[in-house]
Amino acid sequence: MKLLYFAWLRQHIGRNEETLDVPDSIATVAQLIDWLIERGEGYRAAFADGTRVRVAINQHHVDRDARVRKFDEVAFFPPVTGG
Amino acid sequence: MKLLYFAWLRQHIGRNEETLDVPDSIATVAQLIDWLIERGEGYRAAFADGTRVRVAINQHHVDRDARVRKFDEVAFFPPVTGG
Amino acid sequence: MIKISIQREDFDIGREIALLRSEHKSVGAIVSFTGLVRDSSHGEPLITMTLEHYPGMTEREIMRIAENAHQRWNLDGLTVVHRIGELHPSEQIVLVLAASKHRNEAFEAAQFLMDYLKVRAPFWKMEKRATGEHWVDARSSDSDAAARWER
Amino acid sequence: MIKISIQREDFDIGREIALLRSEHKSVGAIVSFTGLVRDSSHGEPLITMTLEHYPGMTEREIMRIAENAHQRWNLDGLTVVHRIGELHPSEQIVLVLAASKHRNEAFEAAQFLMDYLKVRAPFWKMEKRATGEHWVDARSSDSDAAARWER
Repeated sequence: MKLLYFAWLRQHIGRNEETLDVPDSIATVAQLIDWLIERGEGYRAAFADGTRVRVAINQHHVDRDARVRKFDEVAFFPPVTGG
Repeated sequence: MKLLYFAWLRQHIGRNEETLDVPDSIATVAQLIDWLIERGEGYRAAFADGTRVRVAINQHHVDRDARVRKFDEVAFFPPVTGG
Repeated sequence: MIKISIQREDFDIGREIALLRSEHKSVGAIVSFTGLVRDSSHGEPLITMTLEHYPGMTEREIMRIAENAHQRWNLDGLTVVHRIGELHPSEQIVLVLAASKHRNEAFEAAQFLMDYLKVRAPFWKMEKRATGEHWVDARSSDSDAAARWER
Repeated sequence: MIKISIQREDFDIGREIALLRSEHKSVGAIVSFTGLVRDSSHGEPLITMTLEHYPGMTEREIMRIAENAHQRWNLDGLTVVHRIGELHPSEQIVLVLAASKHRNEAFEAAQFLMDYLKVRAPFWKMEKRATGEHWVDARSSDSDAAARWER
């Protein structure tokens, strides 16, 4: 699974993208976040306040209960502030 | 009294402005229009459909019951169509 | 900062925005409206559109609208440029600029200015088409647009 | 005609309007929104503002908003130019143009585009001030502005 991080999530995690082998048991965005948090301090800091994290799958905004699949591009970012 | 005419009122009356000695008995815009209509065919045509004529006194929009005075500038014109 | 110009010459939106911004450094949002001469009217090609106005009253009436907008919204600048004389299809007729710290105030002020300019500012349009010269009729939809600000 | 450009370079509103008009002869009304970098934030002078985005998704998300606007209003053209990278106070950030035969449709479409761009398009602003670097927080007033179109 290709994972992207933007803004302060990128800074906490220390990279803007990575490709990870995510276990088959991870079916939803919520489960993916819980699994990532176990990977270390940077992830824990990035996802500490879950209400401030938005998610996109294959470049579409999604909710926490959206399904994730092996070859998806999943992006994590703060609420957007363009314009 | 200085009278100004714009757009098709100007075309009917054949001039864009004139200064007229208006009798003291003419106290309101409505009376002024009735008095002008007596002055000839062009005026009659210009004011034939009173609902299509707007009036300004000293460059302020006014209604038919506004008072007119000897040294006022009174303008007659169709509903405006700028912009 | 209110700028009102009634002119025969064309205008340049980039230059007008630069002028407006030069007077106020902290502008966050600028909304513009540009009105253009269409290429047809009543199903006929338009040859020319001639704009007549009431000099003096035009500027005063637009100033009254602009001051009213300044009272309603927190604005950093307002510009109104309106052309007169003979114009051809696709030429620019009118430009309104509203600058504010917040985008909604700029949007509302620009829309308010156009809505009132349409029903208050003494301009009259005459169209020349193949069938002759025709004065443009005022539209009731314009009166309705202005009236909604009085609610 | 929808044009979307995410770019580091500055833009020229006069040129963007000319491009939009070159594709459609009978445009009657053009509304623009220009967003600018302010000179202060949280009571401190702003040194720079850096815009990060999600390449690919940004363009797609703005296209979805623009197509939605085309369905709601009768439009002759839409342009969105958004800058990324490091910007300084008073530099231009974003330009939206909406062209239509009728002014209210152009006004509403431009406002709709900005309201949704603010809450949907994946851009993030980081401010550099004397006290350091700060990510800009999303504002609930922006969510409210977008939500009113769903009523």
